[in-house]
Amino acid sequence: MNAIILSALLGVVMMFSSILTENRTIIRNIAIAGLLILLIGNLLNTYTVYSFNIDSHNMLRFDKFGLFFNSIAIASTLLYAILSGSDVVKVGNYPAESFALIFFALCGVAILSSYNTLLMLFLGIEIMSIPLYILTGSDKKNLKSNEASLKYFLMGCFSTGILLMGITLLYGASGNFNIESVHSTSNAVTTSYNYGILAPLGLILIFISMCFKVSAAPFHFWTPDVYDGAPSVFTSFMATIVKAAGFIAFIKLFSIRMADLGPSSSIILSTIIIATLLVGNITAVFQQSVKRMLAYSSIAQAGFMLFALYGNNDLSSEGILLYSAAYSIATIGIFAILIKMKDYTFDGYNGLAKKQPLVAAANTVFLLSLAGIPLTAGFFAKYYMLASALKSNGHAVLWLVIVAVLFAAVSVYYYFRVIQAMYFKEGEAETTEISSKFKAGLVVMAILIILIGINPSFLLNWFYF
Amino acid sequence: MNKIVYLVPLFPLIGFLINGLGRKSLSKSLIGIIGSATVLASFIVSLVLFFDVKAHGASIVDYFNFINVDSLKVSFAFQIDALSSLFLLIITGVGFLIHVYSTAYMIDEEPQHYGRYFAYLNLFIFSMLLLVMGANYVIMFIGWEGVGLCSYLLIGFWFKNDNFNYAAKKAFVMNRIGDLGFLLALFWLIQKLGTANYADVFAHASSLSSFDVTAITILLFVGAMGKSAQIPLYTWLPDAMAGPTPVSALIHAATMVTAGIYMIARSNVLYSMSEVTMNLVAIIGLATALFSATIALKQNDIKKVLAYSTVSQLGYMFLGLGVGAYTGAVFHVMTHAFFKALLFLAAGSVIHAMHHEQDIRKMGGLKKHLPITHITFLLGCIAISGIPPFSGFFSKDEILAAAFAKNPIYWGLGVAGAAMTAFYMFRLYATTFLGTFRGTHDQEHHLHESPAAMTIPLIILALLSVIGGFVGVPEILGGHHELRSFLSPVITTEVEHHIEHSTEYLLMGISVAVAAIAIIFAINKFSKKPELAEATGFGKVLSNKWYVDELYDTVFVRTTLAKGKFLKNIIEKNIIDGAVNGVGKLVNYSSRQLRLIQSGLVSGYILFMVLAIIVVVLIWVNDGYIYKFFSTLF
Amino acid sequence: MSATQIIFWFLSALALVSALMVLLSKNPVHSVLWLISVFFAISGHYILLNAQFLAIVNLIVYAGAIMVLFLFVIMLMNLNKDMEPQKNMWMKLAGAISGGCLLMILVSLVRQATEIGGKVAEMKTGNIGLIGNLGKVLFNEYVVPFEISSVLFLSAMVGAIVIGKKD
Amino acid sequence: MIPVLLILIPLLSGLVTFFLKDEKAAKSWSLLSSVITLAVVFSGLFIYDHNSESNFNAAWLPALGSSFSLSLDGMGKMLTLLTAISFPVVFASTYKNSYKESGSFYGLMLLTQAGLMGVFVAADALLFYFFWELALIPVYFLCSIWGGEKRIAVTFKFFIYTFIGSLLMLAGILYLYFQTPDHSFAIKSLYSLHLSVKDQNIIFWLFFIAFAIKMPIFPFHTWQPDTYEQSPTAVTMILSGVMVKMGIFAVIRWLLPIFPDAVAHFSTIIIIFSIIGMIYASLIAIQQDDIKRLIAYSSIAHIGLMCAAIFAHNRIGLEGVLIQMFNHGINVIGLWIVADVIEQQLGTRKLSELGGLAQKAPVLAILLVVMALANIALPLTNAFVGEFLMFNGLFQYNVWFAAIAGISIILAAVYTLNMVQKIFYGNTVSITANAVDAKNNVQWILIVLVVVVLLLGVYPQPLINLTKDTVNIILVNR
Amino acid sequence: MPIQYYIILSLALFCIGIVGVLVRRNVIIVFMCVELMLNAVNLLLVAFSKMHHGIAVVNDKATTVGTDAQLFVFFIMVVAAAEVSVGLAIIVMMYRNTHSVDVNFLNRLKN
Repeated sequence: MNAIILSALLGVVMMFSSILTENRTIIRNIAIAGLLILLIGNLLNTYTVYSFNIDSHNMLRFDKFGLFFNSIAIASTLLYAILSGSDVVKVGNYPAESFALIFFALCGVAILSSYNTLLMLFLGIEIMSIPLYILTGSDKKNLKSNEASLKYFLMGCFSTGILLMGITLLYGASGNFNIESVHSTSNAVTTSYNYGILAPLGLILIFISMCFKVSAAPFHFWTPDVYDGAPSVFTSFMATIVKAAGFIAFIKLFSIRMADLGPSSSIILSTIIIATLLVGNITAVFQQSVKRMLAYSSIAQAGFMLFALYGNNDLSSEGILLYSAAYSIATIGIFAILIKMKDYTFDGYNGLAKKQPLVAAANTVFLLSLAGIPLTAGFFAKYYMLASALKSNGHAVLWLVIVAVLFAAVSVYYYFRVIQAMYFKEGEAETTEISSKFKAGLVVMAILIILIGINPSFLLNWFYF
Repeated sequence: MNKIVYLVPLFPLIGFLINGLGRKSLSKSLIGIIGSATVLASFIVSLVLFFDVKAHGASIVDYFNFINVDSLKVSFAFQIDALSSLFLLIITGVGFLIHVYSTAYMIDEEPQHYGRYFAYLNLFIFSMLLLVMGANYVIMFIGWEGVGLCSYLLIGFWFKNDNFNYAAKKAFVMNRIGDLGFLLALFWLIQKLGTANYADVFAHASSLSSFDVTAITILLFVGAMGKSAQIPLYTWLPDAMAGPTPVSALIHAATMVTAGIYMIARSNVLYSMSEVTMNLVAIIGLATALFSATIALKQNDIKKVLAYSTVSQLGYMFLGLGVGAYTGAVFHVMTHAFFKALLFLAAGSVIHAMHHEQDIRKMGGLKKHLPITHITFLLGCIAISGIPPFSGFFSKDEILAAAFAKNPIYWGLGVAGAAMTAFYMFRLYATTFLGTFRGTHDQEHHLHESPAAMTIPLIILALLSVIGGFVGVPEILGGHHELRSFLSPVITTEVEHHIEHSTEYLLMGISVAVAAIAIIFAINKFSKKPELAEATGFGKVLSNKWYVDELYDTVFVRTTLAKGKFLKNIIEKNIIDGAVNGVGKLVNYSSRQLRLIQSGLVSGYILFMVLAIIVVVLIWVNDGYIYKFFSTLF
Repeated sequence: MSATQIIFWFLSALALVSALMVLLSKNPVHSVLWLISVFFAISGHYILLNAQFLAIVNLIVYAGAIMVLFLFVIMLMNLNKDMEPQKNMWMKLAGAISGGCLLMILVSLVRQATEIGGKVAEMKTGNIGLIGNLGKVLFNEYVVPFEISSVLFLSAMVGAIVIGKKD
Repeated sequence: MIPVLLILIPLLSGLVTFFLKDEKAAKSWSLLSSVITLAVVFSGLFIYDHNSESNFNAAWLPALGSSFSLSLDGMGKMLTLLTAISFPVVFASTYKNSYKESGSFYGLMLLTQAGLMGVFVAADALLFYFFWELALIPVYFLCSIWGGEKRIAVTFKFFIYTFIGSLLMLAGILYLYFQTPDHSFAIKSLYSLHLSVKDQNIIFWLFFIAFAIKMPIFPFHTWQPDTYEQSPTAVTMILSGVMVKMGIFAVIRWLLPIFPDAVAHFSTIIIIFSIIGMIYASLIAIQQDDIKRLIAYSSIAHIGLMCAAIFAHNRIGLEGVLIQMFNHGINVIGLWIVADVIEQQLGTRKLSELGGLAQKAPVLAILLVVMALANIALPLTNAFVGEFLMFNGLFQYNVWFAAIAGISIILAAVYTLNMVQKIFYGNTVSITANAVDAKNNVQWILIVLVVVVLLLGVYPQPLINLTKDTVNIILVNR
Repeated sequence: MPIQYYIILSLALFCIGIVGVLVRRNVIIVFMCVELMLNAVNLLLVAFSKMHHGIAVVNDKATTVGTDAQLFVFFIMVVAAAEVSVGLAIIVMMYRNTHSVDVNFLNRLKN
């Protein structure tokens, strides 16, 4: 509860701070301080200190998993604010409002990590999404930003409609909005129709809408355009924290309800996983802009994260946390560097290693992590995903794992194009000014990634603490 | 006596190391002395061993485990018995003479190349000694490849000349083809008997099936074909004449090329068990003898004639082996070593005198300029022609008699070959030494007899060529054939042929008479009017060696190269690498196509979503049949 | 056929026809008006189902506020003409067909759904739709989502300002 | 403790090297470090040759069932010895070469060494996978930064190719992990697995493709010639001398004992492919004009034989493979050193542009000839024993396979002698007219290698004894 | 009325909304069609609410079953209102920049 209330309050504080000051640095610092408070509040909540004791009538349930994810999301946002905060306040004329919207979105994230009824799921998604529509369009003079915002908004509303229809059908079948399945103790599943028709149909629609939110193919179409069109700082936020929150919501619901779909659930899921991996990885190969490549790569990463649904065991819940952390840190880092680049194409990175060796090295670590190379956090993230799938399904899922690793190899292709540009090609990579604080931040993040990569329990021990 | 066995190969090895490492610092004379002395030392030790064997019989000296894996134990061991001690004497004895000869022959070389030459020569002696001393097939194989290497190095000694290099490479590669056969035979033995030691192999040979024996012996024979230049692997030997002449004498006449005979004689136990192989060996040997003799008829290079003669004589030896006359073959190895080394060295003396001119059409009348060379060469020619009582007569006769006993046709063809041998040898002799000098004035002016270092070995070898045959005088001529009794512990499966004495006399008479007629004919024909024009008609086919080289070039060399080119340019580049790159291109292509779906139109996106919803619902409606289908796939 | 049924069928037909007309009208203003007609039909259904609170809210919020906002924007943009550029025929066809297919599949599935076979919706009775009952529940059990939706409004407000304000 | 040192010394000194700006310092430091590693290996072989010293176990990821456990058996000792020898040899023989940003170059080299050592000592599948990748990534950077003209594309192909393989292996490792009763990656648990035949037949390929790409065997080899050609020679030496052994090592350590049925089931097909590769690579080698490519194809042919002999799956063949791994490493490094000397001095690697070098560089000529002879497995060079045993093993498996594979020893003679002839024999040409003999450091290194070649050729038994225990484990586990 | 009728009615409205989103190019009308979809959902929710209430009320006169669905409808309306305010702001912004309300007019982001 701390996180939800604090983030809403801090959003209001940010709104007011715009009245009090026009100085963007101060606004940024207020935001960072706010995030710090938020993080502390959430950590306190994790270790049973409730600042706000409100009976939500079982609409929200705060478990360790959700709270821990919250911490990851808030900490990631904190890192994001530290690294890219100065860029956030440069976008548009409303620096404080941008941060306010980020706080509101975080409120949605917190709801999504703790919802216990479909109503809260719906509200959480909306609270998270609406600020994003706005942030996407916040570069008002930029037609790309306009376009992205419009597309995001229209498709987002459409998927909300699908979600609501799903919820309604589910309600029609069960008479309540609880996420727990009333059938969860029933006998062995033999046909898909065991649970009637309305409930599975509703679940399918919810499933599709969630797929849309986490940009799983073929519901991913908004992702490249929106990520590309949105101001880069906000793409960074959307592609990491928001996306991870979408996954948490997805998993929270479907780790319980997936079985209600009957035996076809795994074929539906694997179809979607393969489609996502295919679209994400293959399309990323031909991109010329690093930003757009990252958009497609985020689709590809979503394909891996979907494995958590397949596994649905302790490994998958640990894994999705690890994945969120690894993916968020790496992507925030890459975007932070991207924002500093004058030219977003691959060629724009040519020769960066000569001009900014430290930045290039950190960027390499982030890219290696995204590619899932051992000794980086990304490796264990992918490892957990595949392991969780293998653990519960064994033999039948092996082919899916093989397909996944082959696509992981494809992903190396486009991630390493950036490395090649930085290290092996001659060129004058132009950047805006890079402060030493920024570099220090990058180094810290790179070290974090390597630490998790050497020993993931570094992160996961917190989970069990 | 066992304690000194290791000295035999050790001396040449030391010589190799000293000459090899010190070739830049040592003086030429020192190099020559070291090179020759080490071989002489080996010879002396060999003599001691020889008499020891004669007195006390064979012995095996085991030094260390060379390879010891599981049940396979190959030890580095030497076996000194009658056969090997005889070969030791031939190798070190003839080898020593040739070393001495070389000190003079190669004197014009730069010091470091001079040193290199002697190092190679010593290394060769070392390898050859390993070959014959080894107590198992593996050690024999080590020597076997070692002599091949030295042959390669020495043929290509003058490495500035690319033709010589090609000849060297050809020799090595052809030998390797044979070596593969040897190796396979070796594996076969090891698989069946679990050992490669002669003693064990022969002791357990009877446990081998007849198929195994045939396979093993044929494969071994393939090895012998390569090393001893038998059809079809003979073409390297004439080309090997690119090396310095003493090398031709030592390696390509007296010692290395007889390794095949040594091997088969050594394995006589196995060979005698397979009639098929014996016949094959005889037929190949005979064919080689005749075939190369025909080629020798029309060659104009003094060394080429001798080379083909060597091939032909080796064919005789295999004929002898094939008909079971192992002793005869070994006997012929010995006598051949004497007279062929002599002939080569004498030829070398001629070439030396002629300033490296080798074409006999530009010689003639050398009799008066090179008296010692002339006499010794003549003696060699008589010996090879098989005129009694020269050494060649006894050895060749023994083979022919055995061939007759086996099959009179073998004998008939053998005699025809002998006639050709006599003919081309005396064609060579007459063209070179008789008549008038046909070279340039400059050459004539410089004609001179070779120095003593060259003539003394000639004389010694001539002596041996003359008397060498008396160790194997057959009983019908009143001898005891001491060689046979000496070798009998090793060659246990000698075929005893029983021919009427009268028949045998008749056979001898015929072969001698045929040879004599050929000699007289040749001298008459060529001493006055040597054949100077290019051959025409069938003669051209012969002088072009039946076009075998061309045939091989087309059939094997070019196709191999073409295959390589094909594989490199077509298969590798387009198919295999093409497939690998094709996957990359496919990904790239599908990337370009797939991104077109991302049309930028919201309604298009939503249409895809709606279709996907329909598909997902349909999959669900399908009640998991698709799932079941996939799960049965694995 | 009882009066309830007659009203039901009438309202349903009205809703469907009006919805179709939303699509088919070329003039955006007409579309808005047809949509308002749909909302009225739906509100009628609510009344039929005795959900009076929702019926009123629907009229006030949707027909009253939201649609007026729409109308306002259309007028602002001066779009009350047939000015929509012609869309690709194929796209229209594909859209109609796929929408139809989806409807067909969903309806056929629903018709097979045995778990709701024979169940009926209570008409005209039941008091849960009354404002008093709803209010009690809303401010007791549903106070958390209620408060949380204020965050939604806040952010929508901020958004409308950030986006809509002319710089 | 020995295996830990073997990884730590190069790892830490490699990290230090990154910060050495001075070229001389970087060189000397890395040479020193590699010599120390060599000394540690020797001490492990001769002084601290106890079980307790060659095994190490520490907790790493207990939750995942993986531990940081290392162990040195005979094969591991031999290959760590090879690795430890290779690096000082490479550093010393290329001491005179200069690299831009040499600190990074040597740092990455040492990291590679750490990775290689790790691969050879890892006794835990996940750890093995880690080191497997750790060895790959520095090489990727080494080749891409310091390589030839087409380095980026070529190295990238190499990287992706091997990476696909290792990812498949990862999937296989994971699958095996869930099959173990105690959910563990430890090699012991994997060895005691009794997989169903169906499982084996699938997972076998996941592992084998990874190893086949690494070795590489036909038809997975096309990355290799390009990569060898484009990499800086120092890296090529490591790649072909040590890195390809990773593949063979892994087949022996991780494939044979775990999938006995699949090995029996697929051995024929794999041997056939290996043999096709041998002949194929040999024929192509004959046609090569570039020294590096020639050696690369020659290496493919040799590796093909090793692979075939492994799958012949008998003691003699396996023993042959084990000692040949070492011998091939030594020999091929020797060949590369000569190739590097020629390229550094004359600026070309084209055989058609060379000739007559023996007159100018007699010492180099002799040393190369010895190396070349070892390459064609002449008796009394080290390679003979290995090839003899391998062909023997193959022969025991199938006569015809051995006979056909044997053709490659003829072809090997053709291309190797061709190379020797075209470089050294004949008359000098304009490029070689002013050539001089190899520098002292190269000469001495080569002499050392030649001595090793001959010593092991005459007395190979120490290597055989060293690896005997491994063969026992591999064959008994069946 | 049988619940099936309501389901089919609202599914029909829902799908008409979807078709509208697909076939219209005027972004305002597209948006209106989305609203139509939401209303279809609302109708169905209310119908289900009454269905469940009707079932429960047989046993317990004072049951509040079904209230939650009606409140859900309320929240949907709340959210829809918020969405409309943001959505129309975005549309107005786009119109200001491009003077077009064609949903496909802005098409720079693709491929």
